[in-house]
Amino acid sequence: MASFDVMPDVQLYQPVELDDALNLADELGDEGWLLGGGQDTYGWLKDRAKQPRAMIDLNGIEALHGISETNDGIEIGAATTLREIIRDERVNRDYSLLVEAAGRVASPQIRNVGTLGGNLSQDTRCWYYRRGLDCYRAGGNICYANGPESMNREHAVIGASRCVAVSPSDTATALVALEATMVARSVKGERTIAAEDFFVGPDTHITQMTSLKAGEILTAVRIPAKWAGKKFYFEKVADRDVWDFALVSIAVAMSMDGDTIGDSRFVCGGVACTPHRLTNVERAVRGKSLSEESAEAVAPMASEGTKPLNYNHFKLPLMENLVRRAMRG
Amino acid sequence: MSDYRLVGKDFTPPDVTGKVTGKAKYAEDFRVDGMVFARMYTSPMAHARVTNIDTSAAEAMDGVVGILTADDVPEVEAPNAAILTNSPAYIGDPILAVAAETEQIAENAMAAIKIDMEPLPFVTDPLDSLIEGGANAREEGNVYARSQEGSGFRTIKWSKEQVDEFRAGKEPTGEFGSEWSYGDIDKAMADAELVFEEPFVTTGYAHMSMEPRTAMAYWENGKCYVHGSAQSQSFWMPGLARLLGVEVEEVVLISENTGGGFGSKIGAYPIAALPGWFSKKINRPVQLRVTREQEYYMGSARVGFQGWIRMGFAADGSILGSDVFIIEDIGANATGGDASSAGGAISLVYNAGAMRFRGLPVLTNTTPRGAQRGPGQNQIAAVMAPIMDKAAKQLSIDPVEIRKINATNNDSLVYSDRRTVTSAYMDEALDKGAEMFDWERRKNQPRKNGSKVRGLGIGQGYHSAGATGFDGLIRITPDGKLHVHTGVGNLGTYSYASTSRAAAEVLNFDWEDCEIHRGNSENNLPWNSYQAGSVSTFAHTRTNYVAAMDALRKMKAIAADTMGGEPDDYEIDGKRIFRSDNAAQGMSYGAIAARAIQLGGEYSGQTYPDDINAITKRSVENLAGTGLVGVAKDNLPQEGVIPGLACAFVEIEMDLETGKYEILDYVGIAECGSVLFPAGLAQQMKGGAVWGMGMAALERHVYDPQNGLPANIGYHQCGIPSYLDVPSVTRTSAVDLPDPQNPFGARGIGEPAMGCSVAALTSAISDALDGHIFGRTPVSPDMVVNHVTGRDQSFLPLQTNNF
Amino acid sequence: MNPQLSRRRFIKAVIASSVAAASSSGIHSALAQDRPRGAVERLISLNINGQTRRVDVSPQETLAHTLRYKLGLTGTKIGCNRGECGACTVIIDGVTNYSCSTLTHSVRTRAVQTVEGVQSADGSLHPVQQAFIDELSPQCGFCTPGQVMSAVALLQENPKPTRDEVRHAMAGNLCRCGAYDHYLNGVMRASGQNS
Amino acid sequence: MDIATYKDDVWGQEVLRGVSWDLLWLVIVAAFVAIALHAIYEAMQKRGDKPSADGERVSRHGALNRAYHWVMAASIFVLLVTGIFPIVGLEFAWLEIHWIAGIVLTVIVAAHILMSLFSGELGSMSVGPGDVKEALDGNTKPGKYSPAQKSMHAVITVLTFLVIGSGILMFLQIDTPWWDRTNSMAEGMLGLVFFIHGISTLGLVGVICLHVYFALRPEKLFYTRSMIKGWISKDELAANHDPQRWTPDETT
Repeated sequence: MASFDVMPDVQLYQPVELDDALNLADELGDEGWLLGGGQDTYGWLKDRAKQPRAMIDLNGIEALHGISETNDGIEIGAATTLREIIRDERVNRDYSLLVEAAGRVASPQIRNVGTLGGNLSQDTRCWYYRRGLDCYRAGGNICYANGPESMNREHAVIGASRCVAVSPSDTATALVALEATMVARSVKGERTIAAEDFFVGPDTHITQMTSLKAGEILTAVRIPAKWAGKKFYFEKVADRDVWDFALVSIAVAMSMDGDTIGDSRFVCGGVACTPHRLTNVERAVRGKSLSEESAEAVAPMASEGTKPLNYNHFKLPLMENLVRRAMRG
Repeated sequence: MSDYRLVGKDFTPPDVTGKVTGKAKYAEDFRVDGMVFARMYTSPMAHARVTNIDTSAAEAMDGVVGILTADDVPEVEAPNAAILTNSPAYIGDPILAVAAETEQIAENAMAAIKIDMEPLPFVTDPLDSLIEGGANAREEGNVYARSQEGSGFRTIKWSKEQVDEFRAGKEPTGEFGSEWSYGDIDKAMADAELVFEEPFVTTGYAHMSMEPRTAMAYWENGKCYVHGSAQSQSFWMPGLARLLGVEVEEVVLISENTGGGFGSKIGAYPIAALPGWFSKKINRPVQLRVTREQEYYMGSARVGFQGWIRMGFAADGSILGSDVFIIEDIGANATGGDASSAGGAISLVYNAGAMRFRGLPVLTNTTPRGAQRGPGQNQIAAVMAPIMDKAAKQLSIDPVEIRKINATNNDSLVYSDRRTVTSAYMDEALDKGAEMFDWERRKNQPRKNGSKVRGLGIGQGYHSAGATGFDGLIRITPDGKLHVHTGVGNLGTYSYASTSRAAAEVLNFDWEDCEIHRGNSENNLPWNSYQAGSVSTFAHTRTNYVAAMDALRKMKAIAADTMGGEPDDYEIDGKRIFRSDNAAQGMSYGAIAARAIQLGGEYSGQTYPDDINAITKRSVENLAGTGLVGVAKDNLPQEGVIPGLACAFVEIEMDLETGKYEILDYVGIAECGSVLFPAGLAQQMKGGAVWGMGMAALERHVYDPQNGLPANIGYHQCGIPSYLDVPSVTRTSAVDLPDPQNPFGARGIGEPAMGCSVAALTSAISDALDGHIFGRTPVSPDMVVNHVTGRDQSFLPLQTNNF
Repeated sequence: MNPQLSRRRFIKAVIASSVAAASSSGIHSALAQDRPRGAVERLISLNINGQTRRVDVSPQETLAHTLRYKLGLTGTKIGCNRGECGACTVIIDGVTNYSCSTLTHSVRTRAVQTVEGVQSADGSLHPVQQAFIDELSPQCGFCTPGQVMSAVALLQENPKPTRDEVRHAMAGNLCRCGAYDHYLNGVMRASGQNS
Repeated sequence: MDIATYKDDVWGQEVLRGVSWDLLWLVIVAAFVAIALHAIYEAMQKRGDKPSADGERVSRHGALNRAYHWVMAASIFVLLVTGIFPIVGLEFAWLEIHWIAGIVLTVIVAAHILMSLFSGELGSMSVGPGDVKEALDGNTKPGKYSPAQKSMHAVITVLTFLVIGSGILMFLQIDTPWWDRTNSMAEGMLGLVFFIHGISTLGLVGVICLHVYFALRPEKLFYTRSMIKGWISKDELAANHDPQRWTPDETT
């Protein structure tokens, strides 16, 4: 096997207007590669595991940058870096959940250039897939990670369908918890997608992580005022505290009425191909207070419906424990 | 404490400035005219035979300069690693290389090469090979045993029942490869108050030095110039010459800086010779930049253990007997010896009364293994620490105390041949550590806080730490400078510099007047030891001492010859040699050097001792007539084992809900004789601590047994500890008692610095979990969570190379 | 790709394209034929360590490659070429980046600082460099240039960081020798504080 | 246009992956071209009056056989939709529906075969050398099934066997409520199975296009009615069949 390490020939476009980027994306279709911070790009290209014809660098497009207020919350441009988000005063004040999640992404240098859009759209880290194997996700007819001897410690415990890869994004869990809306543009116009529907599983989209179609560009993320300043909890358990992706993570947003919980969103990362909402927990915590007692009562629900693989049943108690910790307040 | 002027004092090694400015050159930083770039095609199969190679499309590409295959390089007898092979035995085994005008073209060419291969049976876990019907990693057999009687392949199989029993933690009854013992092990166990058995696994993992083993080579005037990433300088020469098929004097090795080695670059490795062969074939300089993934494949890895141990303790805590059985996962190539070293470490560190060691090195189709920082000693250190804690608990003895009871001291006899030690002060090290760590207070403090629980751990590390018989070579020039020629190599321990100061110390030179010659075999370097095995401190304070003493003898002889009297009438100070009874009558160092040149003969290197190595001889010949030459082989007396020892105390806070732990405090104590270079010692102790933390928690080989694929091929997957995975401050100190067999009292420390760390952590993990012994490294968060929640672990008992 | 369209629409955009080619030998790659006829700019100006450098850069080229292979700035090391080690860290407009994972074309208008540009004009060492020497921070030294860059960028932004802030700011730089403690000591010393 | 696609196996060796789905468009276009040609040809033929559907009726398809047909048709329809739509870009969670429909098809086909073995229907549907002669001779009227109908049935039978056989092998390779996947089949073999499944699916797409077309042709519509209601009129019988060769039951 050839072991590749340098960038192969790829064209590069650096548009400064969104329309130009959209036209390019439309024309290039599947052969185009949208470039944000590039931290989930160059590895694929250097390995020659993905071979797009051209990269469309979105960083020069002013319209994709920045954090602005809207009538209902805030809008973050897709090319805004995680560094900018982490340092933004308003996001810190109202949506610290996102700041915490973004702060646990990879390493400082990666957060310095990594964009929100890129972090949300990044591909799964399944090591078989990353090796460039022709698995289901790569358009093949087999999943190497789901065999009787497969090394699948980091893989899915719920929502798998042939492919057992998991969503690696830390900001995705936070944004699903915050009921964000994704804004996608193409030459045909704009469409908005609820964060929950933005991330797609292998049962419907085995070769994709998001519902973006070829030619579409994620331009912005809108976070509703509904969750501004609410009670949040974020935790990510990974082997190393730098670089590593979540074994299991949790992002929680809770609307408190005095001591009792009203609406809430509990979202686990690292357990399914999409951020995984614990709707049963959300129902169960309504009307409860944050306490050891309610933590014990709802924690076991976290792992309901899971089906672990050979090496990842530890994720079940870990999911339960993270819910337990969120509920202690 | 010494009252030396230089030895034992801090200084700035001359190469540090280049490192912080970026001027320090590593192998890949060199460019020469006409140089082309090579890339390797490595085996996609775990075990296979190459049946056809079609490079026609690649060769037709513009910019492709040549192809090198196994047919172009010397054949190597299995299971030794070859430069290139047609019988790959692991995924990543190099099959061919392409050279092109740019790296990108080389890779384009690589993509156009078609290699047909016939897959062969493969295996990734020694027990899967050992079980009847299991695959053999090599067609020749599944065991490669090295012994004094001879080394060779064997095929050893155990019945399913034997494997199952072993997995169940029972004493293995299957055939083994080698054995040694001392004392009466059966009697020891019968006499013991407390006897228990523990199974254990230590998974192997990659060295992953920061600098991949890049090499560049070209031929000029019949010599092959190799820019390599070498852990040793002179020690590389014979092996490199052999790999290139030339005489030692026909090779020039340039290795000024090496981006880490940790045992993986001790001697010349096959791939370092690839550019030389390639350059010869295409008549262009060739640089082979090894990629990170390839560095994983061929950059060596720690030997894995699957073992069983039975320990017998007397009521007072002393170890009466230790019976250990270790299966070594030696990967696809011949290596090993870790297991026997581990047995030796049990004998030495714990002073076991009687011992039996049985070992079985099993080949697997995983990356080649080699020495890695404390090979064997550090695996067993991790295994032993919780066992000592268990015994302490059952015998109601303080964990520090039970270690002191068994601590090696100056009277200990070690190993199967019951050898003496040069000196050993583990007792003192434990006392010092306990005091610095405040053990007495901490052991009584509350442990549990919510989901978090604290654990205390103590670890002990050991590696033999010295070698003898190498050469020293120094020179005083008429400008009054001292030139120390060192072939030690430079991988960042600074021992090349700190040992060079021994010569300056003997000759009363100011450090500013000293120049070190190194990093290029054309710099007239002596035959020096490998910079590994914690040996260079001991070995090269001695070589520089004997060379300096030789120079001093010559200076006195020249002084007597020039100014009258007997040599013994003279002494040195203030860069002068003068009569003891009349300081005014003397000569400057510069003058004496000039006089040495005039006199010639042995004084300026025209003649030299017979017993020095041919490499040293050539260097002396080149230097002859340039100054006063001090050259000698280290024939100083040496007897017994030279132990490098260390202990560590650690406190962790483990979160039982996430399985993660934070290291709250770490204290490492070196017992390496007198301290030669305090800052360098702290570096080794702290760096070793980080290595131990990685081994304890993060690093391991993972292979998919169904298809032989490695999971952890990159830096990210290998789990090298980052800033945030280790404590912000690690505290270290040293016992600092001189070893009588070194002129400056110093012994080495690099490897025990790590062993004590991994051991302290396995001990602390066990302590946090009420004495539970995982018997496994690394302990990852999933294992802790599974244990705490009463779930089975995902892997089979004694399974290895798994998540 | 319609070349007419791209030329018309990209007046404001700079298109770098695969003309291909290996700088040293003038070899043209397969993609050369089908590149768009839009503005092709391979010869670009870079602001490296305060100097303008003209250099021929292919569109897909990484900054680490340009620095090391084209500009001879070999202080920037390639440890993994994957953004997983930090040995290639450089400062771009005051912010640390992995140069192995940065396209050279994306820094055309920006100020790039490498380890070679850290010393002051008179050649004296940067306080971080001096402190790393004083604390004997480097071991093998291969990660050191990256460590220097992360520390320099941190102190530019936060001249008096706490040790924990330093630890987090440096977290994207791996050191296989495990010299973290000594690097932290160095940064604290460089900031004029006790470690 | 490729017939098959290839991929690298886990060790980078090229193996068959499956059918090239570009063929789908070829098959559909070919089927419609055939249909159009046939329709034009038929339009140019002078035909007598259509036999009347009124009057006495005879039984053509028993209730059980009609049920078999429509359950098969429904399951094949579901299988084609769930199998093909995601490939052409209409994505939905198809896998479970697909294998459940596959089980239904397999069971019903098995039952149909068993049933046919005992009912004697096998004989009336089997294609033999006589059918060729019959097809070439414009004057002979068929028994219960015309050579065209028999051929259509035979082709669908073969394709269905292939698609079911390969489908079962594929089913064994995925996680189901009854077993976990094993990845035990060699990848080259797996590719062959996928290829057979795909190519037989493509065949079915083409044949079913023709089948539906013929079922909807005006002069054949009475057959379709018979597959729904069970009967044809005596008039239709007389016009299309040789009563010597097929004597259906009278119905009321």
